[in-house]
Amino acid sequence: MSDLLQFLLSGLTVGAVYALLALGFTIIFNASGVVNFAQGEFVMLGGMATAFGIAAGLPVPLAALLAILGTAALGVALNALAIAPARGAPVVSLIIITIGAAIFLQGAAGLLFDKQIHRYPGFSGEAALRILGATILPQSLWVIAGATLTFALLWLFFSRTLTGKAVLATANNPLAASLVGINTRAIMALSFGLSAAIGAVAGLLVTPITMTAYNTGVALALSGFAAAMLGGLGSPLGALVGGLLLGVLEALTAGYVSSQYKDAVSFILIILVLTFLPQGLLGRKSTDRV
Amino acid sequence: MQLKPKYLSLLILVLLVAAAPLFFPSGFYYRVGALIFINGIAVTGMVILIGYAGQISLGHAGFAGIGAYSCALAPVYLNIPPVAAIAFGAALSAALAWVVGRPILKLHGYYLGVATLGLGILISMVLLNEAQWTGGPDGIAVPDLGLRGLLRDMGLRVGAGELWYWVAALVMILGAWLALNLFDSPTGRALRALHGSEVAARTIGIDVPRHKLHAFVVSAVYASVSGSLLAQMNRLITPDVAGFMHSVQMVTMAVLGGVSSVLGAIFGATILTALPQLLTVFHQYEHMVLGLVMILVMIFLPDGLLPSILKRLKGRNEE
Amino acid sequence: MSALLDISDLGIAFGGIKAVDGVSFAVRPGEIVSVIGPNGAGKTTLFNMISGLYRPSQGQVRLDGRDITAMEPHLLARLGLSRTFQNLQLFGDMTLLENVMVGHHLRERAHVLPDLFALSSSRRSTRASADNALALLRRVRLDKGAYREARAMSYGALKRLEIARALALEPRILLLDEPAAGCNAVETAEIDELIAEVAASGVAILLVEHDMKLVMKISAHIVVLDHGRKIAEGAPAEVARDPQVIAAYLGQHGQDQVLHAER
Amino acid sequence: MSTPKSLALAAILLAMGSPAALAQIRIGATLAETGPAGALGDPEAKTLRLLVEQINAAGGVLGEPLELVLYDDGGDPNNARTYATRLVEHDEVVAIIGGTTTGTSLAIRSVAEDEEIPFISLAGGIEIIDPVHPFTFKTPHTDRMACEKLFEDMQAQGITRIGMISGTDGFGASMRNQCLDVTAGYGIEIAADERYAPGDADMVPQLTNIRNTEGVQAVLNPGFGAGPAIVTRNYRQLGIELPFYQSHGVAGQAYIDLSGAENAEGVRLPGTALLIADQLTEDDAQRAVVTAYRDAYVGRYNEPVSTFGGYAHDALAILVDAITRNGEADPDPVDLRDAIEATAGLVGTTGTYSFAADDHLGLDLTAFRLLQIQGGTWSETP
Repeated sequence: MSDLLQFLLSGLTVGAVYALLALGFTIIFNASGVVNFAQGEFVMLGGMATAFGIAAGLPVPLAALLAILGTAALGVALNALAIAPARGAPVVSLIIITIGAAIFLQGAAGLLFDKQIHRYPGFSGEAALRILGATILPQSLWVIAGATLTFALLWLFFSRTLTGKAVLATANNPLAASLVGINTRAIMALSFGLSAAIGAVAGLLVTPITMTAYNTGVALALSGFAAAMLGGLGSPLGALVGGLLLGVLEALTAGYVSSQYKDAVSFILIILVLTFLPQGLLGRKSTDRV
Repeated sequence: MQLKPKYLSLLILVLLVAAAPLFFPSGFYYRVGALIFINGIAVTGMVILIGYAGQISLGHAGFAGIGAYSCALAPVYLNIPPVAAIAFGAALSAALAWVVGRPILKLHGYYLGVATLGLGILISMVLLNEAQWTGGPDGIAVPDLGLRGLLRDMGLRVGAGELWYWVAALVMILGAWLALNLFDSPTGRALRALHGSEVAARTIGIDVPRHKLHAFVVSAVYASVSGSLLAQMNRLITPDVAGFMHSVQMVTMAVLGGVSSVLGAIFGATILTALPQLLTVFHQYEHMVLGLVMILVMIFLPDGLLPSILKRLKGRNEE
Repeated sequence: MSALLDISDLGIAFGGIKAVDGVSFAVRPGEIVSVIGPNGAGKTTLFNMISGLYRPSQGQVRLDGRDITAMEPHLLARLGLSRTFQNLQLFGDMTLLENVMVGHHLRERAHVLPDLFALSSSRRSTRASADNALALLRRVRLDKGAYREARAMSYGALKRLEIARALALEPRILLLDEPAAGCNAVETAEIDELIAEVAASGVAILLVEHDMKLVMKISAHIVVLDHGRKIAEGAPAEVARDPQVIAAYLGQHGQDQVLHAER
Repeated sequence: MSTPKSLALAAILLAMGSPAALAQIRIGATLAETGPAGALGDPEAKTLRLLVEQINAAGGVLGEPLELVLYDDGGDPNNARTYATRLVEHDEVVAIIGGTTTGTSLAIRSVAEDEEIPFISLAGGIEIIDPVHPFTFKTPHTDRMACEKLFEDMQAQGITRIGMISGTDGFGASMRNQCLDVTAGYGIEIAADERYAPGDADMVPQLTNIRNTEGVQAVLNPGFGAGPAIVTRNYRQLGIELPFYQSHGVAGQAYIDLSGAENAEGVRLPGTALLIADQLTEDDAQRAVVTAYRDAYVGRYNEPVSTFGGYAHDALAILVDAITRNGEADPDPVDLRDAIEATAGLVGTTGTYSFAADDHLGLDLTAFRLLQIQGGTWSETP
């Protein structure tokens, strides 16, 4: 019993990171129809920038804030320089562009920072907490709380603010949105900035647990992509469900089945789900219009 | 008399392949050439899948892995001669593509992307983890094809680099010929039609799932043969051959060069295979340059390098 | 003569809203039947159900007495049902000739291995298709641009190209969705002539068209839809006099169009 | 079409240059400076660059300057083979150092053996030199020796049942295999055998399973990079009190920093003299070599030395020693190979090397020192 709880706590921590990654994918997909494989680089940059800020003597909150703002600015720049100019390109071109961006950012991070592995202490110490025979690190609570807060804020943003509704309208029908006076270009820039910021938040929260290095982005992007597709691309709720499901499934597989094939189980699940629900668990169904 | 485009393409390929060694300053260039051709084979399969049929795959390196490991394992465990192991791997890849392709080819765009990605990762995971068979991450030795020995017995002494240059070139040209045949055939037209409009293709009687599956299987065979040749040339194979980055590399080479034409895709394979060799001097910036090239080509030359260059040349001639 | 295409009580709902509801009518070989109605009446949805793209939630479609409801489109094509689309579904990267050649797909034997190795059977198929396609292009007067890419052509030319492709199937019934939309008077007249000619060869034709002049001139029978329901049916003159039809059109198009058509 | 292609070809030819005349002694290297094994290859490359500079500043070898031709293969054996071919056929080097991983080393070996060029590998896999290949040598201990060193210590502690958690990367997988191979000789049973992938964020489930396995007396974690540090943290998080053994894959200050000194306290691993340079006794043969290398490296790069940089140091030292003894600035490859094989009593950072025709490793188990982490630093267990 306490083992199960232990696995669930582990899974939730990892799942919360996947959910934030998937959320980043979803927001950008909704605004631009692009699956951004550079999303993992944002997570890496958030962690690396915070680590270097702290190493340079900045207080943790300031280092974190700078990392978020810097990464967000990079997200906006990525859109302006690489994604916006390629609007309407076929899926395969967009995949190459964002993978190209990921490779570029990884190379730049290796030069700008370094090629070592980095971490900094957890925000509330390192002593494990005990819950019903299971243990959890205080930083895991930070990750889970951070993810919860991000999803809650985003929900408020989409449902309560005019800008948020404009983002949703753009996602539903970009043409109609621009006809009613929504500046869809600005919405795209906003979405990239927002996704990058969310990625950075995930990165700086999780680095004390998982550590970070310049080349961790691609693996993160693949996990986030898988979670987003499992939940259903374009659905923030799907991102949450997909992320948590993958995280928990990996932990349970590692715990009860085989630690060697835990990633395999995730991908088998994805292929099975997509076979029966081609739009993912919570994705919108679309009908071909002819 | 005007040459049909198909034969013109083949003629250009043959001439370039035959003439290139005249300019090689050292034997090392044969190695680069052979790598280009081996990538060229996989990339020709991508032309059929992406360029003709309009389907994406982020997992074709998995089939290259099957082809490669078949060459390592089949001669040892099944007593198949190394040459036949290539065919064995191709058959295995085709069978797997056939079985898996049916459900996943119903998916579109990014959903197809993630499903093929998963397939590739599953294959590479098996190769990585079943170390008692595959040797694990450090790889496994591949039995010699015996070609060099055969030539030596015939009184011909050929260096390994040179030999594989010509073998890979031969297979690539054969592969290009097949793909060019397909382009202008009933199947090829059906594939290009379903690429243009799946709905219209269905209403004119094209069995869309069947043709997509055929393209998927054929491209898997290309990837498999490419992996087999890589394994036999290197005499050692590791799970990297089936990894995600190798899948991305195949797609990128094809699309960067021009995925709608065999010649374009092979041009892309040439550029991307040679690029790291060019960049060793600035190797710190290698990743940044590669990333930038991918982005810039897709933005400014969306049809790929070769078609865009040709269009520009044609435009100049017409002025 | 008995009906070739028999539609009974056909309907479909999207998200609880009935887009088409209980529509029935029949088309006989060589007959031109038109479906008219205001925008949003459900004409294209009806076509999509008949041609197997949408799965109806009620009713039946029969071809030659055989139930073909919600059959896969490519199987319908084998049974001789062919169609065109309101917003053109052509293959832009292919030449005009190739666009029509794929229309011959069912008579080509598309087997991947012979095609890869360019065996003589494959090359023969291609040659035969090319000859037939060229003849069809000549028939719609597009043979001069046979080797140009479809995307480079004008809208009017593409409309005719799509008809040529649909004819390449040698259909028994042809569904034409607004074949004259966006065409000038000369082109419309050509299409008019072409449709009549095809019908005369014994092909049943089901037509959706907004050009009332064309509809009234060539149709043997007209079905009028409004809000997904059939509100009238009959010979052109009868339908034009129907008060319900006039009311439906008044709501959308104004009376003069109906009057104009009636003339 | 042919114009751009031939242009590209010309560009390739230009950029790669033509083989230079031999005015100096060219040494080739292909290492995984980037990629998954970058944490190993990076210090190796830095070490070679630093040492070649130092040697040249001191007048070179036999009066000729050394030239280092170094390529980054990213840890991919296919690239490694390409670069090895380039080193031999294009750059015409006298010998090759490299192969950060066992996979890349095996790829380089087949080129080196084919072309008969001496090759010194920096990877741990025993299969690189067993069976012996005429032109291939290696400087690190084998994984098998690491396992033996650890099992020796366990045996001394009376441990017979252990849990193992290993990375699925080349290093972890290879050491796992070797450890499984030699358990019998030490009366040790591996009761739990768990794995993790290099990018994994959390190994709590695997460690929970090990903890729950009946009768486990110690835990062993073969791996390198971030993985072992995460395992160490998770180990303490779960409050496991059993003796904890790491591999030489984490023998560097980075591991202690990433794990946190308090978490790494008491961890034992097989290491080299390099990590305990200051604790070596005056009469320790390695003291001078180790201290000189450490001071130079830290002075130049301002980061701690790692065992892996030490492997590169030793490979270059062996090569320079052999070239000097052979006495020719343009050595015949076979003569150079013979000179390497004749290496005797060469003191390196890893140990003291003496090669023989049937021994291309040249180290024995005594070169390994069993280290323990105490107070955030290494100390040798008695």
